[in-house]
Amino acid sequence: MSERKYKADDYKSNFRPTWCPGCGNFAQWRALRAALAELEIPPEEVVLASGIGCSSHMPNFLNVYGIQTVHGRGIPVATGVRLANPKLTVLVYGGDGDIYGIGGNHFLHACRRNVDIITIVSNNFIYGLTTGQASPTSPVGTLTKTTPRGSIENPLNPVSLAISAGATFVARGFSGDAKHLQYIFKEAIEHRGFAFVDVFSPCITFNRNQTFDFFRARVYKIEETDHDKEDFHAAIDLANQRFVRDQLPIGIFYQIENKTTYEERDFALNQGYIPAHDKLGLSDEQIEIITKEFY
Amino acid sequence: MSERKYKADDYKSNFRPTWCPGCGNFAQWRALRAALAELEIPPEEVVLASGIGCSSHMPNFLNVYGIQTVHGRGIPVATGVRLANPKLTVLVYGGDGDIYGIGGNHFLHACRRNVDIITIVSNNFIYGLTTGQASPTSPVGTLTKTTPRGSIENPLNPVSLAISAGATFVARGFSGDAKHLQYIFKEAIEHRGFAFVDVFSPCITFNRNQTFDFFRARVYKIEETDHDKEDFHAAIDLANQRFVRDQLPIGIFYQIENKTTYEERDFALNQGYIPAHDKLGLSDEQIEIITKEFY
Amino acid sequence: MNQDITVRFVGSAGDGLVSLGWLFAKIIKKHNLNLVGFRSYQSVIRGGYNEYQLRFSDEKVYSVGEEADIIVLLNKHVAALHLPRVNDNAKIVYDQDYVDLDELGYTSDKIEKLPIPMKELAKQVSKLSVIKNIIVFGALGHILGLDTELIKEVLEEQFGYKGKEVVEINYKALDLGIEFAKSNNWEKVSKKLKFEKGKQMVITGNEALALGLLTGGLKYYSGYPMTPATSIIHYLTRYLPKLGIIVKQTEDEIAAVGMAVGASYCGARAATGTSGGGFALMTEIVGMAAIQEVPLVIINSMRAGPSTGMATKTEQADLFQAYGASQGDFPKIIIAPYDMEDAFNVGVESLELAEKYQMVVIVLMDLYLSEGIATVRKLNLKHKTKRYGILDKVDDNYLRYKITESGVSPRTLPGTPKGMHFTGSSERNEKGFSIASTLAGLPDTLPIRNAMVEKRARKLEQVAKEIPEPIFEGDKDADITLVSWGSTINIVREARILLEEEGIKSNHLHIKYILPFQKEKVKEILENAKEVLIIEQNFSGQMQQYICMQTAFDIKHHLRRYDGELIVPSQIVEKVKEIVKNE
Amino acid sequence: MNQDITVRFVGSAGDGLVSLGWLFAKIIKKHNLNLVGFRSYQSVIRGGYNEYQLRFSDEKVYSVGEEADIIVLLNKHVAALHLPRVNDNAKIVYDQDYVDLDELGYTSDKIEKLPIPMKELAKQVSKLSVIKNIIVFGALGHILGLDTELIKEVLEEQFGYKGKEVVEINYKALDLGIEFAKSNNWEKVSKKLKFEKGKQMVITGNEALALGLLTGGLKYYSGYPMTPATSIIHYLTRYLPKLGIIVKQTEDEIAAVGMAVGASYCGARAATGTSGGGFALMTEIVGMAAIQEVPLVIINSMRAGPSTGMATKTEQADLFQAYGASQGDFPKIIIAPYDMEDAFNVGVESLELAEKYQMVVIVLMDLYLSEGIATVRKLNLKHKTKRYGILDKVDDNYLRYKITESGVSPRTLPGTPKGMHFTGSSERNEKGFSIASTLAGLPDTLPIRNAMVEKRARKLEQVAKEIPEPIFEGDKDADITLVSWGSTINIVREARILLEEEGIKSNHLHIKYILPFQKEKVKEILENAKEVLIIEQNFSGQMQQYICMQTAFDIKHHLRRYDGELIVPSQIVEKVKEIVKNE
Ligand SMILES: Cc1ncc(C[n+]2csc(CCOP(=O)(O)OP(=O)(O)O)c2C)c(N)n1
Ligand SMILES: Cc1ncc(C[n+]2csc(CCOP(=O)(O)OP(=O)(O)O)c2C)c(N)n1
Ligand code: SF4
Ligand code: SF4
Ligand SMILES: [Mg+2]
Ligand SMILES: [Mg+2]
Repeated sequence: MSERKYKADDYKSNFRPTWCPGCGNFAQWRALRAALAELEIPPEEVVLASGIGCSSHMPNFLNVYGIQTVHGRGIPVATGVRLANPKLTVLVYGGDGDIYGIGGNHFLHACRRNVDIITIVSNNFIYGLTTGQASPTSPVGTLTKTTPRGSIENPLNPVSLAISAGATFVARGFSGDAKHLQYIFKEAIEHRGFAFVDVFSPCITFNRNQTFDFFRARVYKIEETDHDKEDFHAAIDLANQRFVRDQLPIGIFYQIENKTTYEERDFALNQGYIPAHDKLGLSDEQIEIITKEFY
Repeated sequence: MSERKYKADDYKSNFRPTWCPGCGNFAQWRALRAALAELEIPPEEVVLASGIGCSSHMPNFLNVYGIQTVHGRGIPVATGVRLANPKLTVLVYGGDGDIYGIGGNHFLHACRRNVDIITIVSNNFIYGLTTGQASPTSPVGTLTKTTPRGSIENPLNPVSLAISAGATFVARGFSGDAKHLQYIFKEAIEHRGFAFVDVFSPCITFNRNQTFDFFRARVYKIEETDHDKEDFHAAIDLANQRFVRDQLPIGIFYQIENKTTYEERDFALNQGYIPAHDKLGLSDEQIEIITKEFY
Repeated sequence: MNQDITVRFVGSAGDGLVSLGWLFAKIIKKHNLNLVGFRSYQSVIRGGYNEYQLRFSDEKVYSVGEEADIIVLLNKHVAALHLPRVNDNAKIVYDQDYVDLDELGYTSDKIEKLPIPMKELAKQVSKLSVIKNIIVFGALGHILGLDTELIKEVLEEQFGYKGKEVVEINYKALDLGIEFAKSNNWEKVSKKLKFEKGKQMVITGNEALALGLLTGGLKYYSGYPMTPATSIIHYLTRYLPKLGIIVKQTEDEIAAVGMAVGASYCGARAATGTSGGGFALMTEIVGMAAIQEVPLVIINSMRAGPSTGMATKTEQADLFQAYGASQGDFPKIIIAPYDMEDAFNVGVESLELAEKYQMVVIVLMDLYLSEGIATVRKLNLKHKTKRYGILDKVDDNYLRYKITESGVSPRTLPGTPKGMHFTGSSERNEKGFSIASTLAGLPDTLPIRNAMVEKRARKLEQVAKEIPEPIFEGDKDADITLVSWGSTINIVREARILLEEEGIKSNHLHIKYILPFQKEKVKEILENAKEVLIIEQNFSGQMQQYICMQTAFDIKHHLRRYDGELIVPSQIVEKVKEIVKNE
Repeated sequence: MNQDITVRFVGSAGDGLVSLGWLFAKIIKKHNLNLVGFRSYQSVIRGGYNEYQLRFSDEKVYSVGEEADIIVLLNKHVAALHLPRVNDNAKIVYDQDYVDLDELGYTSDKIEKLPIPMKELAKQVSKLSVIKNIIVFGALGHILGLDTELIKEVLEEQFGYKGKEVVEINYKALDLGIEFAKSNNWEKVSKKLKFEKGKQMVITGNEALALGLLTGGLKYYSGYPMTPATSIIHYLTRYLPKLGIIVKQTEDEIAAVGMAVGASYCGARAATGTSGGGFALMTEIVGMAAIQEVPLVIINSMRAGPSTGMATKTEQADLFQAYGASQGDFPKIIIAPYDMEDAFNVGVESLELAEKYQMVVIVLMDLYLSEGIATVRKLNLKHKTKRYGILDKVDDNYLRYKITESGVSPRTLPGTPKGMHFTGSSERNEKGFSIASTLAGLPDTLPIRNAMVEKRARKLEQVAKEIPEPIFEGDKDADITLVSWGSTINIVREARILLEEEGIKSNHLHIKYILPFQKEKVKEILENAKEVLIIEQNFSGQMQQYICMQTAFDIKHHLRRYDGELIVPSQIVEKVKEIVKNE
């Protein structure tokens, strides 16, 4: 193999991760950098937007253009970035509270909108940064600080939801398998259109249930089955299997390439405009066209 | 048949509907009143919460406890009403912009929460009250004031979404068939748990595509097929058929009765407390229990 | 104004009042007259009661006027409701086949009834009932002494794209109207306006603002529909492919402002627009953009509140919502444009200030300004804007959040090699790294925090140096100083002319820049005033409170209107007379 | 205060500082001493640098103190960082097996080093390393002269539920600590406190507020976690089944406030709580509840901004966010509690005022008050609240939004026969029907709109009559008037004692009710003052601006701190001396 242009460490910032030692986020941090290096994407062409949460600290620790927004708003900000400059690789990183809780509406609409961004959710089934409350993925009965007698809400199934909402790439990873995670991230980045990856990412401080051991005992790889990832109905079925038997598929549930992206449909972007850098102001011709109705 | 306790007109307020003559909302107005009368629910025990939009004007025209909130927030307000007094019949009424657009997050979480409220969406595939912009259900290519060259976003499929998100009753009606609508509303109200009804409801002023004629040519009734509404996968498949062939099922897509409701799980409500009316303040015993940790 | 004419069309939603008013405005402007117009409508899609009032003159026109010279009643329902609004000397144009004025109580002998069977006449030329409006234009043209050829030119311009036949039908309708008025000896209005063929624009405040934004380099606009801001996105979308910019309707206002921040961070000049309810939802991100130091323009067009309030009515009651938008202490810019030309200028300026100072600019429009129409003669659409503070190349010492004297730090856009940095919503050091986690509260960190707060605050001081002094018109030693903000400027100006006629000398302080605020200058003006009257479209006197906060000057007199309708010059005159008399 | 002792524990997240501080506080309070404590921490889950400082006395304690009598260093990392904070005369307790103080630069001979092998000793009794904290308590107990039996009583109360064995281990650890201190001749602290067995509470501000809400009839609380408001929902949830109320964690803050409105509309006294970012999202619904006239209590506990800012640090910079919350003009109540007892009282009062006046009440807490701990002796938990303004029966003339003199209208709850009505977010008539659609702008409608605006505003005037005068302490003719709001009250009180000692006479105006505001009284106090100094935890002087707005009194001097740390009494003393000297 020829020498790579970038090493994983080229994407690492000088700020040391502040996560608890052993936190699942570390594996994602490594896998993401490795995937970027593998794809040879220059660090300056990567934008990573996050929300608020332990997981959302991610861009602090990366040597890319990192933007941390407010809780739940990584997706809209990333969408704006990408539409302003579709030459960039634009990622969103957030937590299960961040993206499925307060950010749920943006998630839903991003799935149908099909802007070419990659959304990665560090799903630890808990609110980490606020020291342990129930999250939208916490199973019924989970003991947390806001559910000391067990959560009484049915959890969301983000994978099933994303497929239903129209996402064109839907996958799941596990922080206990960084190599596999790297493969998924790479596929997600290469995908044309909105890509979504839910990552089982244990919070070793506040979650005693969804631990590394818990997942290790249950995950299996979709690639090793005969699942057809282009089959919508099969994907939905697979996503909902975890209600049926106690096994958790990881890998790519669904991916279709035949849907045009938002960028391909947009009237400016598909003409090659780049809003971030185009000339400012109006040309004489434009002035004439847009003021005609006032005369 | 014995005399009914209430007539449909008992649920009608003195404020005449301000909708455009011919608007699809009229049929829902009638069907809802008829369903309430049929179920003999006293008007004072009905609360209807809405958002903002043409459709959301509904509670103005009903002689029940009506509360119009702000755009997209009917569901949380209704949830609060119901949890404060589970003896009431609590409905949410809104538009496709209201509940799938700005209110999407509440819709998502209401589906999984399974509080026993009924959410009816007057889906006219357009923003009516703001005089005709694209809505989350507008098909690609729709010409509106914000998409004068055709909408470029893939529409949401609310039925598929609701099933994926965990709703226990998911149905669709059509304003061109008020009798059928009445049947669905009745079933929805009688359902134990969160019930959701999407209603094809033509906007005769701003929507030239999803007209009464358009739907009349396409709808067929699920009850007249061999669809098993308790089968999750069959329901999802049926919900997604409209992408396959140009036919639109109306009726009940999905209904399960074996899921406990939020109220049944809540630690106060399942003991019979009624927050709206219980005695105020703390008993001596309560004081002792809750202050112990401070001594 | 020596001579001006006010025409009021009264109809229902569905009577085509918007296009009727617009077309009439175009006819007037074609005669090189000046015009102001406003449609007063309701939050219903069909039916209801609406007015479109237009006032025009060969001199400057200030308000839409109070008394109408001509009132056109478009249906029976509104005719009945309109009676209390009818003034003496009005000519009432109506369709006698459908409206019986006597029965409705229009019995005053101070009014002149001008029946015209508009529908019947319309049928003679077309099956389309809207053609009756052109019949009316013909009749009005006759009594106003307008030039038939100029009217026809307008009709040609408007309907030409529909084909020659349609234009001909319109011509015929026009002629029928003129003929009818002539043959029924309709008397001409007594006021005489000088006119000639003219070429100025007629435009709404929102459109002028949008044109300003485009001229100021707008590349990204996101919004969620909300009256009275919606027409901005409608206008921008109309010309999308030719503009090469992104205009995005989003799932909600939070996404709208979030996307604008993303686009702006990336280098695209970006704005979003809404009204108070949507603005409330945006406020969290106002503070975010501010601490991130990402340029951002937010338009809040105020309407009558609170909450959904009266969505189609005007008010100026979101001042403190804008001032207090988002938690914590940080600088923002707040500008309230006052007329079409100014809205255009603010459109340009807001984007430039936002980029130059990496700040949030809130543009406070109000419904009257957003939706009102007026003729304008000079919008500098060829203004050449330039980029501010963006580095193409950086060295290893690059600090995105460098503490500088001006408070503005160097900035790189994504894509720039070596320019990578972290932009967060937490407090930071000069590199951008968060000081809210492992560095928080450490003795070394406290000065960094202070320096960042102060650096951001310094930017506002810089802006203060750059903005012009408050608008102050009239003699220093007037009997009274009138204070206003936003769209009421011209209503106050008209009142001053009327006061002058009554021998009362007034001057006029108008606040356009709310933040930064020209404290000293305003204080000086107020302290030198004999009496001060502040005029606002709200209940609690928000600008009055705000001025007191900024200057410790407690304005004594106020005129406030909060029923959703426009303040009229005569209200001001009356109030001033009361004050001056009581002295 | 004659005698008081300050102990500071310094450790990392993960050192169990919260429970350590809490337990130590319980030991102190068991001796019937008064105590104030505050944990200064960072937004990280493990590691980092945190302090827990506690100050106690047999008299009233005001601030958490500046200089520590005893500093306990819990690990090497924090020991290194703590050095600049070490004061003369401090006793430094540390584990010599892990921390080498000399190497870290603790070389001053004005400090006393008290090495204790806490980990080693802990191993003698348990495998759990946290037991080292009890060892430390033993040693501290010895030098503080505490009563071993009382300490053991506390340990029994705390660990009893874990079984006798655990309690015994703790006893042993305690004895080991005492023994070690004794046998190493640790000198007792020179200050002597009188103590006896006592029974008061030690509580955080949030818990006191929550207790107040429950006492005030809280039946529904919804929230989305956000520091520093989260502990309210944690506390309430803990006792759910016994309380018979609903506590709901929602998908976001919009849902939280929306559900609270729904529950309250239905009759359940309801509240929600958050911090600035979440409050921003709630603001749209603030205006909604206000026009609907649904009672609503919103707690905003302020932290250092802007935006995510420094989430674990204190600030008082959301005043205008609260004042300007939501578009349009409408009345709201804003109250800023100042200590634990007051937080309790405000908890009761806010729910009562909300229901009585059908208004929105915003409770402005701040992080120091929310998370600080203190001993309290009298919370009136037996207060009997009653229902206000709810009709069980109505006749056919019932008008939900009747125009009344007080502004408060009769109200029925869902379920009440004949009480059906429409509650909207648009402007309305007395029946509740919207006047924003077919009635908008009609001549008959304008007075209804005005009447509704005025009716709502009158409610605030009623509230103004009911609230007490501002807190004013000290002699009228003092050399200087100190002004404060929120949690700084006791810091200012302590400063006044220190000033008194230096011969400077001061008095103290404290603002608790922000809206309605006691204009006249505040103005009078300020105008009578020789000098005025306002003390705030923010950059721009929000209360100073606000007071100027309300009274046109421009306060001359200010002391502002905005690095996220607490203002300390000595800062105030210094500032006052500067002012008084310069006179
Ligand atoms: C508007 C708003 N609400 C609440 C918060 C407080 N908050 C910070 S992080 C967080 C949740 C964290 O959970 P998650 O998103 O799952 O991330 P994790 O820490 O588990 O990685 C919350 C509620 C906030 N910062 N902003
Ligand atoms: C926060 C907020 N944003 C925007 C609006 C403006 N608005 C009113 S109704 C509406 C959409 C109406 O569409 P839909 O919900 O589909 O209802 P319809 O009128 O079609 O029945 C919008 C955007 C608002 N009232 N509040
Ligand atoms: S609290 Fe949990 S999610 Fe947060 S850093 Fe620690 S282990 Fe990771
Ligand atoms: S605009 Fe459309 S949705 Fe609204 S009332 Fe008219 S027909 Fe109905
Ligand atoms: Mg999480
Ligand atoms: Mg709609």
